[in-house]
Formats: sequence, C-alpha cells, structure tokens
Amino acid sequence: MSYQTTKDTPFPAKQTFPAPKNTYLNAASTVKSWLLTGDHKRIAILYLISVSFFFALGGLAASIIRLELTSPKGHFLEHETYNKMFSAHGIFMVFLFLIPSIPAVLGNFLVPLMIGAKDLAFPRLNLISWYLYTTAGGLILLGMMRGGVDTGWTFYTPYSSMYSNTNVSLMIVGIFIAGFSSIATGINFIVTIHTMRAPGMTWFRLPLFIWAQYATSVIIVLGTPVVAITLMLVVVERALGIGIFSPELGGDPVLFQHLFWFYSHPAVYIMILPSMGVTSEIISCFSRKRIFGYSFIAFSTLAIAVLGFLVWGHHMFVTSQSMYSSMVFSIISFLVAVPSAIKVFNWTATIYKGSVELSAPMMYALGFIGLFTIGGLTGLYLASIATDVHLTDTYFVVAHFHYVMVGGALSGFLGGIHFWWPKITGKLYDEGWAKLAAGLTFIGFNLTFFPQFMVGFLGMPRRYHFYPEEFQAYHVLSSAGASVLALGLIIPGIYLTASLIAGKQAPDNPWMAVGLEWMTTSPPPTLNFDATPIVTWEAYDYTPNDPEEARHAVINPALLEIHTGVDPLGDGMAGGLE
Amino acid sequence: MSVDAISTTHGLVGHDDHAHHDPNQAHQFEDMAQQNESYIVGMWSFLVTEIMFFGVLFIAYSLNRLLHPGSFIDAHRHLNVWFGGINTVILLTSSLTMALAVRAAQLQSKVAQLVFLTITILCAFGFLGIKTVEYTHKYHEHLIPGANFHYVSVGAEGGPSAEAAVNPEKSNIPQGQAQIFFLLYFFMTGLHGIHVVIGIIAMTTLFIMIKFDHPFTRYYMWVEMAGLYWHFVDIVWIFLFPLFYLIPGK
Amino acid sequence: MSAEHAETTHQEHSHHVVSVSELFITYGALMGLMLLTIAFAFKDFGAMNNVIAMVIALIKATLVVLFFMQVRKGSKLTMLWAAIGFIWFLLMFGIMSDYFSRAWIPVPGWESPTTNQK
Amino acid sequence: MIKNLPLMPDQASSFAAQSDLIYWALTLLTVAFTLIVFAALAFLAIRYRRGSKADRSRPLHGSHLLELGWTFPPLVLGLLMFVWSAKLFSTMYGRAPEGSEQIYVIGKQWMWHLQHMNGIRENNELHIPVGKPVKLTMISQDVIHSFFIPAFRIKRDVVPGVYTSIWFEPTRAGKYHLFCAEYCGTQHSEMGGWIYVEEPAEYQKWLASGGRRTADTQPLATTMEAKGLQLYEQQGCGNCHDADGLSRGPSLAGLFGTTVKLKNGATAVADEAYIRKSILEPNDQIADKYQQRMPSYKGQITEEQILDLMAYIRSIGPRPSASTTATPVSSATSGTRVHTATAGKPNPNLTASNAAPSRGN
Ligand code: HEA
Ligand code: HEA
Ligand code: HEC
Ligand code: CUA
Ligand SMILES: [Cu+2]
Repeated sequence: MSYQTTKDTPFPAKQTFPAPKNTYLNAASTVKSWLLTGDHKRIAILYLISVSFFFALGGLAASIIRLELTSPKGHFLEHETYNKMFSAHGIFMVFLFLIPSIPAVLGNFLVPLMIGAKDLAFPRLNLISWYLYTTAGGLILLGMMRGGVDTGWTFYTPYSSMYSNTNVSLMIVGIFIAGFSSIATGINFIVTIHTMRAPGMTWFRLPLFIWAQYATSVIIVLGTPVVAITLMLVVVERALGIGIFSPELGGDPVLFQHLFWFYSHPAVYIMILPSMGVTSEIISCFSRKRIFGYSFIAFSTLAIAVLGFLVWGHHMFVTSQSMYSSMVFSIISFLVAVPSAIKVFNWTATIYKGSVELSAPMMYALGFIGLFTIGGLTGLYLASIATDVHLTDTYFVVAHFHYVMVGGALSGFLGGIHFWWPKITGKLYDEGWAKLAAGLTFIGFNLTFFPQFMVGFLGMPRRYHFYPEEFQAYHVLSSAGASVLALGLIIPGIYLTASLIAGKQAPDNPWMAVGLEWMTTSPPPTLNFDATPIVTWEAYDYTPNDPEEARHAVINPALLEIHTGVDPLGDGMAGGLE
Repeated sequence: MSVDAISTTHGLVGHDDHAHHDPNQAHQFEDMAQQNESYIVGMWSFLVTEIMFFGVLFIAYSLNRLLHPGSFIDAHRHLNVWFGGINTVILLTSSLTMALAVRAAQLQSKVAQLVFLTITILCAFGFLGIKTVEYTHKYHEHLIPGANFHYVSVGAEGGPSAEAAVNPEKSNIPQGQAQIFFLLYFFMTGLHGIHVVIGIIAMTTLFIMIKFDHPFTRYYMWVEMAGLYWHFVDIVWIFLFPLFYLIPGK
Repeated sequence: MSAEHAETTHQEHSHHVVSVSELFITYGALMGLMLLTIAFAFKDFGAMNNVIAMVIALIKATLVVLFFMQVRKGSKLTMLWAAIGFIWFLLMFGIMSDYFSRAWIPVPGWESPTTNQK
Repeated sequence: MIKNLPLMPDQASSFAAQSDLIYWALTLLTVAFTLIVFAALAFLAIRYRRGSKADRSRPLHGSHLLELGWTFPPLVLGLLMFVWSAKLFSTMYGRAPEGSEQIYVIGKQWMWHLQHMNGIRENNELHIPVGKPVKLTMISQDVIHSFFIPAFRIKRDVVPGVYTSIWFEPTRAGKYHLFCAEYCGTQHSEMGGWIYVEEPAEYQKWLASGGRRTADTQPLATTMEAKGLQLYEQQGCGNCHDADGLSRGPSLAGLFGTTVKLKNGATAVADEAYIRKSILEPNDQIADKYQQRMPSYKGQITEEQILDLMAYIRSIGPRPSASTTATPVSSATSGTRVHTATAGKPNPNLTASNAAPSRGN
C-alpha cells in the first residue's frame, strides 16, 4: 500500500480499520435489492460490471484483429469475418464501453457524493438507464450472435442502408436504445448538478470532475438524439427501400455522414472530458496541491464541449463536402486544440512545488497526460486538411484515436477506478501489482500503436484485411505490443477482483484527499452522508508543503462535522457560510 | 439557506422518517422548491433532446427539398390544406386548454382541471381522427412508402397529367423522390402522432387520478409536466404544417 | 440547495399563476398568425416563400414557449434550457452550408498556378 | 524483415513534397510539445517527489500571465498550420490546370474502372505519362469508395450520385499502389491496383498499342464520343433535342460549359453534374422557356453510358477539338450535384467566373 511504504504515512503501517456498519453494500443483499435499487451507488456497480463485460468482448475482438494482421494475407478469417470483427470491436468499445464508462460508473457513483447530495435527482430514471443499457447490450449481442455486422462502427450509407446484408437493423436498434440510456444519465446529471448542490457548494467550489460531468451531459443531451434518429432512418430505409441516404433513389449519402458526425465528433469529447476530470482529481491529490488555474480548466471544459459541436466536418474532408466547409471545419479543429492545450499545461503546472507520490492512480493520470498530448497533437495532422487528404482512412487515424481513446480515456478510467476503488468497495487493492500493471499498459500501449502512425503515413488503409507485404513488419510490431497491452489490462482484472475477497478494509480517506466523497465512510451509507454537508472550502484545498501539515488540513472543523455528525461550533452552520 | 434544511437528519437507510415533509417530496430532495426546480429543468432538458430528435428530420427535409424542389412541390399537392389547417386549429386550441388546465392545477381546482383536461384530450383525439382520414386516403392512393408505393403526378391544375395517368413510370417525378417526400411526411407526422398518443395517455392517467383524488395529484407539478410536453407537441406541428401542406410554387 | 434554487425557496405554494386573459390573447395571436401563413401560401413570393413561412412559425413557437409554457416567468435556468435546444437546432442547420457552398469557385489566387481562367 | 521498415512513402507527384513538408512541420510541432510536456512532467515529478527536500515555499495556484503564455503559442501555431495546409488543399481539390489529361473513374464493388477520353479502358490499372497533369472525374456505381494513391499524397472519395474530382501531376516514373480507402464491403481490402507512371515516349507507345499491354482491355476501343453518339441515337434523345427534331427540347450543341438560365430564375453552369442531373432528374432544373417534358432516364442507363453521353454532348460544343483535351471550364471540383440551380438565387461568383457565352435559347 502506498501509504505504508512512505515514511510520512498518517497511519501506522499495520493499522486496521473497522468496516463501517451501515453501507450501501450491506443495506440489503437480495438480488431484488440490487436489480430494483434506486441508489446511484448500486447502479454504478451494476454499470461497472456490465461495462467491463463489454470491454472484455471488445478486447477479445481487438486481439483477434491483431492476430490476424500479423500476416499480410491473414491466418484464419474470411474477409467478411474480419470486417465483422472490427465492426464488433468498434461498436462494443465505443457505444457499450467508452461512452458509458466514466459517466455511468464513476459519474453515477460520485456526482451526488461530490456535491453533497443524497442521490441523483431522478433515481428511477437512473435505474431505467441501466436497464436500457442492458437491453441495448443484449440486442447488440444478439445481433453479433446472429452473424454480426460488417459496416464498421460508422454505418456509412449507402453501404449500410442498401448493400450490407448483415444484421444492421438489429444492431442499430441496440445502439438507439443505448443512446437513450446515455440521455437518461445525462439529464439526471444536469438536473442534479444544477439543483442539488449542498449548501455552500458554489459552482466554483465544484471539483473539476463535476464540471467535466456537466459538460459531458450537455453534449450527451444535445448530440445523442441526432445519431439515434439518423440511425433509425437507416433502419427505415432498409425496411422500406427508400433512399434519403441512397442516391439511386434520390437521396444523399453524405447527409448521413454529416448527421452521424454531428453527434460522433462531440461524442469523442464525451469520452475524453470525464477522463480529464478524473485526471484533475488525481493529479492534485497526489501532488497535494491545489489544482493550477482552476477556472481556466473549468472554462476550457465548457469551451471544448461547445467548440466540439462545430468541427464534425473534419471527418469528411475527402468526401464530396464543399472545399469551403472543409476549411471552416479545419480551422475550428485547430481552435479546439487550444482549450485542450490549456488543460495539459495546467495539470503540468499543478505538480510544481507539490509533493508527488507516484501511486498507481497517479501513474495512470500522468500516462493520461502524456498519451493524450501525443494523441491530440496527431489529431492536428488530421485537422490540417492537406495532410488529412493523405492520412485519412489510414492507420494514422487508427493510431490517433487509440492514443486519445485508449491512452487517454481508458487510462483515465483505470486511474479513476483505482483512485476511488477503496471508496467504492471499501477494500484496498495491492499497490505493487497496480503499479506493475500501469507500467505495462503504458509500454504495451506505445508498442502497439506507435508503429501504426508510421505504417499509416506509408499509406496502409484502415479496415484492410489483406495488405501489401511491405507493411508487415509494422503490423507484427504492433501485434507484439498488443499482447503486452493485453497483459497490462488483464492483471488489474485479477488483483481488483482479489481485493474484493481478500483485500484489507480501506480507511475512509486512504489518500488524505479533500473532496466531499472522502468525508463519508468507505463504502458510503445509502444516503451518502449522516447529515447534509455544508461546504466552506474551495475544491482541492490541499496544503502541501509539508505532509505533516497536509494531514491537519483535512481535519478541519467543517469536515469533522460531516464526518461525525458533531457540530463543533454549535451554531448549526459548521463554521458558517461565507 | 434555511437552517432547518441542514438540521434535517436522515436515518442511514430510512426512507420513511421524513414525517414533517410534504408527502410528495422524494427522499433525495431537501425540500419542495428543490424538487420543483429539478422537475422543470429535467423536463426542459428532455424537451431539448426532443428538439434535436425532430431536428434531424427537419434537416433531412430541407436538404431533400433543396435537391428536388420540383418533386416536393408536385408531391405536396397530394396533401389537403384544409385537413392540415383544421388540425392546426385543433392543436392550438388544445394547447390553450392545456395551459388552462395547468393553471387550474396550480390553483388546485379539481373541476376546472377535469374540464380542461377533457377538452384537451378530445382535441387530441380529433387531431388523430383527421390524421387517420388523411392516412387512409394516402393508403388508397398508394402513397405509403414501401412496396406498394405508386406515385402519380398531379399537375398544377390538379389531376394527373394524361401521360402519367396511364403509365406512372413515365411520370416526370421520379418515384424515388416522391417516395422521399412521403417517407418524410409519414415519418415526421407519424413521430408527431406518437407523441400525441403519449400525451393522451399521460393526460388520461392524470384525469383518472384527479377524478379519484389520488394524493399524488395534490402535487400540481404532474399536470405542469404534461402541459410542457403537450405544448412541445404543438410547437412541432406549428412547423410541420407549413412545411408539408403549404409549399407554394409552380 | 444551489444558489438558483435558493431564490425559489419561498415559492413552494405561492408559485406564479398565469392570468386567463394572457392565455387567451396568446391564443388569438396564434390563430391570427396561422391564417396569415395560409394566406401567404396561396401567393408565390419565389425564394421568400419558405422564409416567410418559417418566420411566422418561429414567432408562433416563441409565443407558445413564452406564454403557454410560461418560460417568461421561469427561472434563468429554465430560460437557458429552453433557448439551448432551439439554438443547437439552428447550429445543426450548419450542415446545409456544405450544400450551398459546393458549387463555389476555388479561392481566387489559391488555385493551381497553371490555371488560366477564361 | 528489418530491411522492410520504410519510413516514407515514395514522393511521386507534385503535391508529395509539399504535403510532406507540412507533415514534417507538424511532426516538429508534435515532437517539440511532447518533449516539453514529458520533460516537464518528469522533471517536476522527480524534483517534487514526496519527501524530497525541494523548496516548496510560496506555491503557485494560478497565473494569468502563464495562462496567456501557453494559450497563444498553440493558437498562433495552429492558425499558421491551418493557412499553410488550406492553401495546398485548395490547389489539390481546386480546379485542374488547363490541358490536363481527362480521365473518368468509376468505382464499383470491388474494382476500379478507368476510362481515357480516347476510349481506352483499364481495370484496376492506370497508365499516365510523367509530367502531365491528370484530372480525374469520379463517380461510384454503388457504395462510397475512395481513390487513394499514397505516393501522390492524394485521395478522394468516390461517391454515388455525385461527381467528385481531383488532379495531380506525376513527377516520377514508376509503379505505385492504388488503394480503395473507404470501407466498401467484403473485398474492400482487395479493391486496389497499380498506377503506372511512364515516360512520355513509352506512354505514347502504350497509347498506340491501344493500351493492350494489359490483358483485360478490349481491342482498340471506339472513343467515348462515338459511343455517346450511338447512345444518343438509340435512346432517341434526338427526337426532342436535334435541331431538326420536333424542337420539344433545347438544342444541346454548344451547351457544355455555358451558363444556362432556368425556369425558376436561377442560372446554372452546364457542367458534368448539371448534365448528369438533366438526364436523370430533369424535373429539378428545367431550362427556361421549356416545359418539363423530358422523361427521367434513371435506372435505364448506366453511369458509364452517362459519361459517354457526356463526352458526346461535349464534343458537339462550339470547340469540337476540345474533345480530347479537358474542357477548361469544369467547376466540378467537388460534388456539385446540389448547386445554385436549385438554391433559388443566382450565384454571382459562378456567373462572373464564366465568361463563356450565356445561352438563352
Ligand atoms: C477520445 C476521443 C478523441 C479525442 C479527444 C480526439 C481529439 C481530436 N481529434 Fe480525433 N478522432 C477520434 C477520437 C478523438 N479525437 C476518433 C475515434 C476518430 C476516428 C473516427 C473514425 O473514423 O472511426 C478521430 C478522427 C479525427 C479526425 C478525422 C480523421 C479522418 O478520418 O480523416 C480528425 C481531423 O481533424 C481529428 C482531429 C482531432 C483533433 C484536432 C482533436 C483535438 O481535440 C485534440 C486537442 C489536443 C491537443 C492538441 C493536445 C494538447 C495540446 C498541446 C500539448 C499544446 C500544443 C498544441 C498546439 C500546437 C495546437 N480526429
Ligand atoms: C474505446 C475504444 C477502443 C479501445 C479501448 C480499443 C482497444 C484496442 N484496439 Fe481498437 N478501435 C476502436 C476503439 C477502441 N479500440 C474503434 C472505434 C475502431 C474503429 C473500428 C472501425 O473501423 O469501425 C478500432 C479499430 C481498431 C483497429 C483497426 C482495425 C482495422 O481498421 O482494420 C485495430 C488494429 O489494430 C485496433 C486494435 C486495438 C487494440 C489492440 C486494442 C487494445 O487496447 C485492446 C486491449 C484489450 C484487451 C486485450 C482486453 C483484455 C482485457 C481483459 C479481457 C480483462 C477484462 C477483465 C475484467 C475487467 C474483469 N482497433
Ligand atoms: C420527350 C422529349 C425529350 C427526350 C426524349 C430527351 N429530352 Fe432532354 N430535354 C427535353 C426538354 C423539354 C428539356 C428542357 C426542360 C428541362 O430542362 O427539363 C430537356 C433538357 C435537357 C438537357 C438540359 C439542357 C439545357 O439547356 O439545360 C440535357 C443535357 C438533356 N435534355 C439531355 C438529354 C439526353 C442525353 C437525352 C437522351 C438520353 C434526352 N435529353 C432525351 C426533352 C427531351
Ligand atoms: Cu472500394 Cu473500399
Ligand atoms: Cu472528430
């Protein structure tokens, strides 16, 4: 355990902690009490299980893809099977894993805790959201079992609407429903964050994770309906043979791409913003320092959400899109990079004069910053129109988005899971294994995807089952890296599960962090806090110079009251509001 | 911030010990004001998703009208302005009575709520009735997109051109384009119609509950929610009407 | 318990109730505007046809939002969310700009050096 | 296998070097910023590791100066890259130079069909001379494909229903990959072929042999115009369009490239897109002074036949010699299917740029 290895640990190394009596986990234990729960924390657990399941499936597909690509003529798959494999990979990873990952798991668990509320505004809607998600997952699985789809995760028309004779409709109905599940979560977060903050929890005292969830929810609410109905039109076209997107019948195939990316570009920010929020929490906690430039990070979060809606056309530079539109989309894509840059630099500056502990969550967070930077900067090659003409639809794009989605978003998710694992489960995982896994993931990841930049620049198109021999060396490298990466991802699955069974009881605040979520027991009680907390301090109120001091910092009277239910000042205001 | 909000303590798992609360208040809220605001903001953000939902169809419509102005003008002649117009009047009226019903709910007047909800529901049925007549006509004219679709062009003067009447393949309007018009027509009015049906279900449920003095309905917010939803349905029609029934031009 | 919501605390049972006359006046205006659209539709204003129809529809929608849905008396937050949907819908119309600009000529001076425009 | 780690694709077109320059500039930017971020993270994390003796007095929690300092460089550098890149892009996707070799491309699942103006057809192969600009006008018969020649740094989607076009000037003889870069179904990864860039003399030889160096091309083909004329007669276009016909329709002589007045008051340039649409969807752009009477030929003729008809209509233009060279006025640089003709108002840019005679019939 990290705090056991550092000499300035606030707890004696062998100290054990009693498990809290009343937690959301032991409140009731029937299956029904889980499946019909309204508790945001239980729903988060349900989501964690289902999301991991689909991640494993997506990873399985990825492994098959990598295996197949070690030879220029494949090993054991038919063309069609290969095509179904990357489609399945993309659909599982994007719609069933990454988009719900942080919001529905960590967001669900933490939003009420962090703002000091008892639950989300609409607990039943929250539960419905999970059922929609499982229904969607079930339909998509059914589709996969009946043969899958071969359209890619982008469902471009007219291939998907007129030509593909795979299970497109079933798959789309699944995604449609998954969309409603995210909308439900999004609406819930927006309302909760607007109306249910604890007394004293002003907008600028919110943890940046909440800002990130808020921005994400806004994107979800504004964008998801667009892709839902667009995909539905594809189903109608398939069913009736009509062509809004099919030129033979008078429609326009590129309209589909416009509508699809109008959602799906903002969707990439649905994936990355929550990770950025997680990173802000972890970086400042393990540097024991207030986040640098709080308001700049908060506003760049909103700026990314808004600007993100104005760049969808950068996926369409080489289609029949007008040159002028392309230029506008290109310049705005360069502009979106600026708020991202602001965030990267502010995180870096946070460490300055901090007191850095390289714990597993911190390793993931630092990995996030580094890999997101590379991924983001390679996004600029694609935002730059002339180079995108060459690079689009090659492995360069594949490498770009894996850097931001795996190196970035997935690292953030894993970092967050580790950071809040003691809070969520009340158990401590094995820090040594965790650091090893974080290191392996970082190395394996770069080995897997860096060669893809190079082979992409050479001209290797994506979604290719067979490819010219001169590209083979890079593919073999990439596949070798993928096996390291897979190892790095399987290990956490093992030690996290092990910690549930044999892990030590976690203290309420193992990291000495200052967020409200740490002021309640681990795991928290059903209604989160014994009394409604009153917030009198800024977010990230770390005083880092000296770890000794840091320990005192968290034991301030206001926190004590929440923690113990005792009001030290006796005025019912716990130190008073400003 | 009121002090009693803070001193409110809850049992750890107890949902039942908020005796001094308004019975309509859910456990996760601190007070009714918070709950009311949450409901309104929640409803509006839901309506935002609805706007984007219909928005896609409006864009598909605009692009296809831009691509095929001729076909759209020709095809829209198959729709009857009077049916559309009367339906507009019906929906606008129902919107008024819905607003009155919300007002009655705020004043907790049972009779007024029942009366205005009834009128609103009747209007909704009237609207659907007329739509059914229209859809039936389209069915007989083979204008339902799909296998049986069979478009016959009407001239500006009305009635099919002599050539086209005999052999629709020779129609100047490609079948595909006309089909797109009718697909959009059925998809958009159909989706709108589904919303009307959901509205009827919601209002009828409320009607019954109010009628039997269900305690639930002492909370006016439910009628207000239904009201917001219903007005939104009205707004969609406000745009659908001119776009489908009124396309001037030769 | 937020700042916004603190303002509305006292409203619990004293929420604003709309006046009946306000509703009826709105209704009248909506009817009038509807007749106006139909009247305009029988005249051909060329390219303006659709603009006129849409402007009228927009006015009608605004009336419904402000008066029937009582956003006029709503909190700032409600106004924000009421506005955002319509704004984003218009933003999505940016899709059409692609189709409008496709036939434009290349940027003068930026086309290929050998081009000799006639 | 180690020797098989090439770092760069061949540079074989006039765009390649320019595109690569931008690529390397971006690489410089990326490396620089990545190094800055990685170095800063590593340095700070080590220096301020827990328990180190580093000075932590007066910690900094924000600084407007610093924020400005790191907002502007990315902004300015980004904008510079944009301008540089957009300029090259507008050349690539802009109007082809005059005198370009005109080639038509039809993509279909899963092959490329390429057609020279003189009638030589090739499948999955393209022979072009070095040093002469080539303009491709492309359309797909089924789904979206993408015409990609890595060595030329050029790519463009081939979309059904819309002509797209690109041009390039090969600068080095050789044999280069042609890929389909847009996913198009089962055999997407095999929908490729080769581009043969040949020295002019050799290319002439190849032309003279009727392109017979490839096994599957036909014996010396008839030119596209000839086939177009054949079709024109077969389909009875002349019944309406011939000068001595019933004059139900406008004469097509000299039509290509001119500006046409439409019934709804708009104007349109009679380019490839316009003519294609006139044949397939005549109701949407009705020539002024005519009744909409022309039947739609949709589904009755193939994309290939449309191109033949197009070549014929071109050839009966005022400059009959223009048939083998590209017609200069072809603004079909992007999908112009939806153009001003239907937008409801004349486009001043469009008309102004076209000094070609306006034809009011
Ligand atoms: C988490 C997901 C995620 C994120 C965050 C991003 C972020 C960005 N993406 Fe990416 N992108 C995807 C996921 C993502 N992308 C996916 C999935 C695809 C492919 C979809 C498909 O076709 O299947 C894709 C494809 C894609 C394309 C289309 C490529 C093509 O198909 O031709 C483009 C083009 O512009 C692009 C650009 C960008 C840009 C400019 C950013 C920016 O937001 C990045 C901003 C960040 C930085 C720039 C780094 C930090 C900044 C600094 C350290 C300072 C230095 C900065 C400057 C000098 C400006 N992306
Ligand atoms: C979140 C998004 C995400 C993630 C995480 C990944 C992860 C990976 N991807 Fe993915 N990828 C996409 C999104 C993602 N991808 C998308 C959107 C596409 C485009 C699809 C399209 O073209 O339509 C794509 C396409 C794509 C391609 C291109 C295919 C082609 O164009 O032909 C390749 C090729 O190498 C690839 C490889 C990988 C690899 C090796 C990983 C590895 O990181 C995966 C490693 C993971 C595992 C090996 C799982 C093992 C772990 C466990 C089993 C433990 C789990 C257990 C518990 C938690 C208990 N991906
Ligand atoms: C039944 C008579 C008829 C036949 C047959 C016919 N056309 Fe036409 N065509 C017309 C009329 C009338 C117009 C003008 C109205 C319009 O633009 O739709 C026209 C317009 C055109 C135009 C646009 C000319 C302009 O000035 O804008 C083109 C190009 C054209 N036709 C090509 C063809 C071709 C190629 C064929 C044969 C495959 C053909 N037409 C067969 C009647 C006909
Ligand atoms: Cu054709 Cu891919
Ligand atoms: Cu994007």
